[in-house]
Amino acid sequence: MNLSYTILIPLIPLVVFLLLGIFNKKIKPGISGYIGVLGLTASAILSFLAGYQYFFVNGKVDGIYQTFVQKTVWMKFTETLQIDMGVLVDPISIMMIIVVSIVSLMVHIYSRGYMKGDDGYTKFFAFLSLFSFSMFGLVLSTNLFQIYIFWELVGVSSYLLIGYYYTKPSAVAAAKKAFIVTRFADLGFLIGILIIGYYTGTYDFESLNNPEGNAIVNWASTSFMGLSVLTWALILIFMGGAGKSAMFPLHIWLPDAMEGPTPVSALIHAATMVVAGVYLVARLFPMYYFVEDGFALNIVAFVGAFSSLFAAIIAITQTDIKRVLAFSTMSQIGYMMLALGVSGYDGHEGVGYMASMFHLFTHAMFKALLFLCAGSVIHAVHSNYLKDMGGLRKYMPITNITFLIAALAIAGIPPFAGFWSKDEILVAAFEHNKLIYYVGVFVAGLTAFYMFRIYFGIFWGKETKYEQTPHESPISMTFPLIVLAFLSIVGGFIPFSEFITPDRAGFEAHLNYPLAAIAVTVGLIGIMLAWIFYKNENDLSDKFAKAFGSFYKWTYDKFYFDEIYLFVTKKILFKRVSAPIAKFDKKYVDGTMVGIGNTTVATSEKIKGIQSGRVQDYAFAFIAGVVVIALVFIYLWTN
Amino acid sequence: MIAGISIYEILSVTSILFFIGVYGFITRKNLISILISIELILNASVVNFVVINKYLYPDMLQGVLFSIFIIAVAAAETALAVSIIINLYRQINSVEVKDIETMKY
Amino acid sequence: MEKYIFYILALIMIVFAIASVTSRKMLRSVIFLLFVLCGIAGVYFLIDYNFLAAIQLTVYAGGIIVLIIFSVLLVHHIEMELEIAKTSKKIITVLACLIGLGVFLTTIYAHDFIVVENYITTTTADIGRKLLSYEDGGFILPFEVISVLLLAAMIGAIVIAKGGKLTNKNNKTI
Amino acid sequence: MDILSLFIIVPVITIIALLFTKDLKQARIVSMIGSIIQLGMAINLVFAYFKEKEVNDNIMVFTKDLVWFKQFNIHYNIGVDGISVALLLLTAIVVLAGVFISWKMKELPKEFFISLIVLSSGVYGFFISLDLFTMFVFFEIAVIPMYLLIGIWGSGPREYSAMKLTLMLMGASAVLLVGILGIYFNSNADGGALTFNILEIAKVNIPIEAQKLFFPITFIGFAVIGALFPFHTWSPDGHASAPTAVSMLHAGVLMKLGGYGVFRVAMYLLPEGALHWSWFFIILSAIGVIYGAFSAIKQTDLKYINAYSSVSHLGMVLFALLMLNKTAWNGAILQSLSHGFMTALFFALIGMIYGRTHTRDINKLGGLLKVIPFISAIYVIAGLASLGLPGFSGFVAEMNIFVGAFEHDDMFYRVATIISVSAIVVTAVYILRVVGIMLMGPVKNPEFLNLPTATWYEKTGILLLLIPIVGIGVAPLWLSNMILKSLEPFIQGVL
Repeated sequence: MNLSYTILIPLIPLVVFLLLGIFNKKIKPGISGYIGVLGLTASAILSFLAGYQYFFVNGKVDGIYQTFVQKTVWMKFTETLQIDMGVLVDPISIMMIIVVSIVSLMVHIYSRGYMKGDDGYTKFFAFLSLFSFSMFGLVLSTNLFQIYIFWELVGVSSYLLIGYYYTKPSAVAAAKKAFIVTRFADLGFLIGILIIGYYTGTYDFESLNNPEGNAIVNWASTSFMGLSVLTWALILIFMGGAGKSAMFPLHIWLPDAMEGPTPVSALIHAATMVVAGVYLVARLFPMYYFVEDGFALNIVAFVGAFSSLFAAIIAITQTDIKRVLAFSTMSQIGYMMLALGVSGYDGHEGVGYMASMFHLFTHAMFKALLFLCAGSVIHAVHSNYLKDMGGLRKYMPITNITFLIAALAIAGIPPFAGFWSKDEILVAAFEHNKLIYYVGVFVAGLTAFYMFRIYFGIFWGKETKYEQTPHESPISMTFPLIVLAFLSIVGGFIPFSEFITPDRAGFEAHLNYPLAAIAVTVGLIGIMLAWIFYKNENDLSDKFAKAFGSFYKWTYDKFYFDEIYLFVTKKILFKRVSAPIAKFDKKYVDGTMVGIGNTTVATSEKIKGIQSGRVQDYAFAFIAGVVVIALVFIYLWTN
Repeated sequence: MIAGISIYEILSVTSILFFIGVYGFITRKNLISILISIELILNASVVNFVVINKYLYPDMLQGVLFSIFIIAVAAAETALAVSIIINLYRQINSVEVKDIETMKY
Repeated sequence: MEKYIFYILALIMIVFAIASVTSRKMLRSVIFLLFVLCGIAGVYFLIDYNFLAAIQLTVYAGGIIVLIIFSVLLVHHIEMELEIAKTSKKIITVLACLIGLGVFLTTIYAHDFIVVENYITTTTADIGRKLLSYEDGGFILPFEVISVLLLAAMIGAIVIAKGGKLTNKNNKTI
Repeated sequence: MDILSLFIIVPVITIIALLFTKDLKQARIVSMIGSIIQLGMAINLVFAYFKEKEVNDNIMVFTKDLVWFKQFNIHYNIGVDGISVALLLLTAIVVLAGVFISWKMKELPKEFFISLIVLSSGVYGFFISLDLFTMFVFFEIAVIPMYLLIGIWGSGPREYSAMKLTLMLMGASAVLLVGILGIYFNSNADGGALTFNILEIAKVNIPIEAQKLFFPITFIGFAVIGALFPFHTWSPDGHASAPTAVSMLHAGVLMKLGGYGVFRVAMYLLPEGALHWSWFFIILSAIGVIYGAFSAIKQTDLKYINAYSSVSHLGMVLFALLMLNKTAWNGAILQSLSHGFMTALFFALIGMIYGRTHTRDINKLGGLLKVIPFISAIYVIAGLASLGLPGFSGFVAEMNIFVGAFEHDDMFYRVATIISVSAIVVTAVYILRVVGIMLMGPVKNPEFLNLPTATWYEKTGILLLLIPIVGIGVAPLWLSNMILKSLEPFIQGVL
């Protein structure tokens, strides 16, 4: 089986990026859009081809899907430790390249309409291509270091795209925040990589993930503070993943990242980059599962569950629709994490893993769709805030329908995609940890509620007076909506358990009717509540907000996490660490050096007085000297 | 030989004279005064030459001859010093040490 | 008798020496010096070096003192008082001198001089012979050298003292 | 004529030619031609080195040995290995870029270029010397023009900065000289004559007591110019006052002499001393790494920010050297190269921004991305390179250092390593802070709206520096192999 051509999937966007980046000013805006779309189309076609070939032409060998690796040495550290560059094709990477190429292609097409007339049109497409390159590279990575390299690159593309409107201070701040928070998380990731490299002697996923391999079998060889060093490494790596995937408490950058253009939010901060953390855990799943009997995996589960709940609660109170979607993203990623966390390894035990990937897939579709719809709405009314919207269903029928489909999908209403994947997650949680299951169900209800809250708020509700009558977006923008809506409907019927399981053997998945019924009921209750509160204009919601009082306030202010971080960085790091260091440097370190100089000068000022030029002084010194010497020789130096 | 006077007493006197000269040389602020102090020092040492010659090696004349040379050199030195002082006075109208400290630093 | 003369001379010398280096009147200071020099000449007489005493009186008391008096009169008003050094400096100097003196005296008294008892009178002829002798231990060469030195000093003194014209010239060029 | 001596002869010829130039135009053309020839030679040397290495398996190749002071056995002894070849290439590129950046030097252009070339000749000489004393002489040749360059062509409190820089470096030289003489007088420990020849001394077993005594002296002597904490304070003031090209050369090349000297002299000749003292200097350099980064956060002057970032980055070099293993050393050399290009690029850009806006205070700047997009975009790229983004040289270097440092299985080393690693976050903070305040945001000063864009010579200078950064970052293997191979004999000396 030869899948070497998959290397082209990341390289084509790279070429496009270099082309657009270097000849930035010389390419007409319209053309650059075409170049971008064309490049991505090529990548997408290759991705589908690779998927088809991998699953259907090559198929299973010995009952499992094989891993295809093609790599070359990029950097050698020692004789054994080295960074390779290459592609690794296995079920999850195939799934990811398909997700990335679909969403990225749709966003490219959408951006041609959305960004029309913007100054940095070419630049925007260049950055999008850079991001696509990095993301493809990330998912196809063969080893930890390669994934780290592309991890950083997606980080920087995200930085560049969030800061796209660079004249807006809030966008600049958001970009900076996103980069630094994820960078902080990456610090953990990097240390984790270093630990793994040192103790296992390899960065390669293949050897690391091999259940009979050295890394997994000998995990207990060295321990630190009661845990295996590998567990520490995995926890640190998860920290990297949590940073990128906006897990609690490293989530604070994601809502702010919505300052970027909406297509960017759809691509990077909803569908692809933010799920990199999930992908990373999935990538190392055998290690997480086997090392120290899944200690690190439990952490993943609880962090995921808590983030999911936390974000869902905050999402209810936000008024900026993109922020609602951002918290919803965080909540759904938490879902994926918790699914991974409760997963087993063999056969049907691996349902959590499968469900997580499944949810990743479906979520990418409907969340991208939600963002693109939101973009379409924002495009029409020039505002992000719910209060400036209302009754838009008359003006924007396509957006209305597609948004509704996406909302139903995320709320887990059959037969939309979200229902299937969410159901599997809840099954996995139910089988492993009841507490997490209850959290999951509760979050499902909340999700349905806040989603329909904004749905009704935007498309129904009060009739807002618009300065310009809103109108439906152009075809280049609605086309992606329709495609993604279609995928959100049918995506759930893909038999994921056939293709993606931890042991790669596949299993037969069945719908668990009682659990499904509970989930759907909870979802419907959420929608009902939203209907009551927000379908028509009324003051019920305000009353409830009042009833909850300070809790509402806390939620609205995102539990003051931003403020805590600001406090830590501004007040502690800047004021208490950095400023004193700078002062210390000026005053003491430099002061010592300058002091040495000044002392020399002062001493010489003093000493030069001795050399007065008066013979008498010299004579005095001479006489005194003679006397002293005489004394010494006569009385002291006697043998 | 002075009857009843040992060499120690004479040397003590010359030592005292010598240090009086030194004191003057260091503390006085006028060139001519310094010259005077130098004369004192010179004389003290000349007396030593002579006395030691007389007391210890009476059959030799080296000490005496040296004192003659010293007196001659002192005369030459004084002549030069005085001429320098006069010249200096013409130029800067002063013979105070503090006015001619150009050798400083 | 000689003993007492010596003590008187010693007293005169020390007192006038001190007066000479502390007096604030220039001319008096010179005159005090004259007394010291005369005292020294007296010491020479006492130890029977008459020629030396004569030289002392003519060259020092007669020549050098006159020279100094001339220069004093040329550059000073007689009434002008000299500046005196700071007290602290005086004290330090006195201390240093006293310590030095102590060192000298202790050294002198610690040394055992082999004194030859004698009352030989040295004649001028002896001195002249020795001075002009060119045999071993003769002083002819230093004698010639000192004469050249005196000549050089004389010319030098004249040139330097006559330097007025040179400075005028310099002033013009400046 | 042998290929290495040319590296000194060409600058000398250039200087002589410069003496006959009349104005800026001639001076810059002459210096440009001289520097281009140098660069050509440096590139040629890389190929020649690979070719020579196939047939010649000595530690040093292209060696040449001439006695120039017989009484003390001082030789003009030259030769290169992969490390010096790489650093020579760095020097040639930075010097050429520096000439381009000084294209419009108005005051005393002739003298300026002469000083610049003198400085560069000292650096070339330092990198090719194999004789301690000759090395020291070239070291001084490189340092002294600095005083003139800052004192005459500088800005701000230039006399103060020039004085401080020169005095501190001279003080370090004095210490260094003691170290060198210490090595010299112990070079006959195994019998034989006293010698300054590095390769000869390396074979001698210098007594351990002497090593323990002279290692810290030699180390500090070199490390001061490598901005070791707490001897780094000459660097911010010096950089801030220096004219652009001088800052570039200084930070880009001259500060590398420190790391190179530490490696080639202190570590190689006094390995026992290195083992004995490494803990102490590891503490200092790890402090330097994090301390420089934190100091940079609070600065508002662009040059100060960059100077402190240099303290941090070069602290990393020393830190890596002290790890005493091949991976870390490889990282140290790579970091030297990478930092050389990066910081030179930074200073070039700062010079351009300052030349246009007449301020280096980031709070007065804003929205430059809109008015001078090329320079600003390159600044962003340089910033990203500096914070260790993959695809740029800094990443490769840092990863080598971290992996190398992690090979010590010891709590002390672990803690020091993690402290150093955490500097990557702080670096990100100060870089992005500058980018955010200065380049992004609204245009603060309406006068900035019609700033001229980059000229051809500025672009050439920038590209000269940017290409190696990206080149090393994308394809590091050839360079790293070249360095690793040259490190082989050195690491054996230490083990």
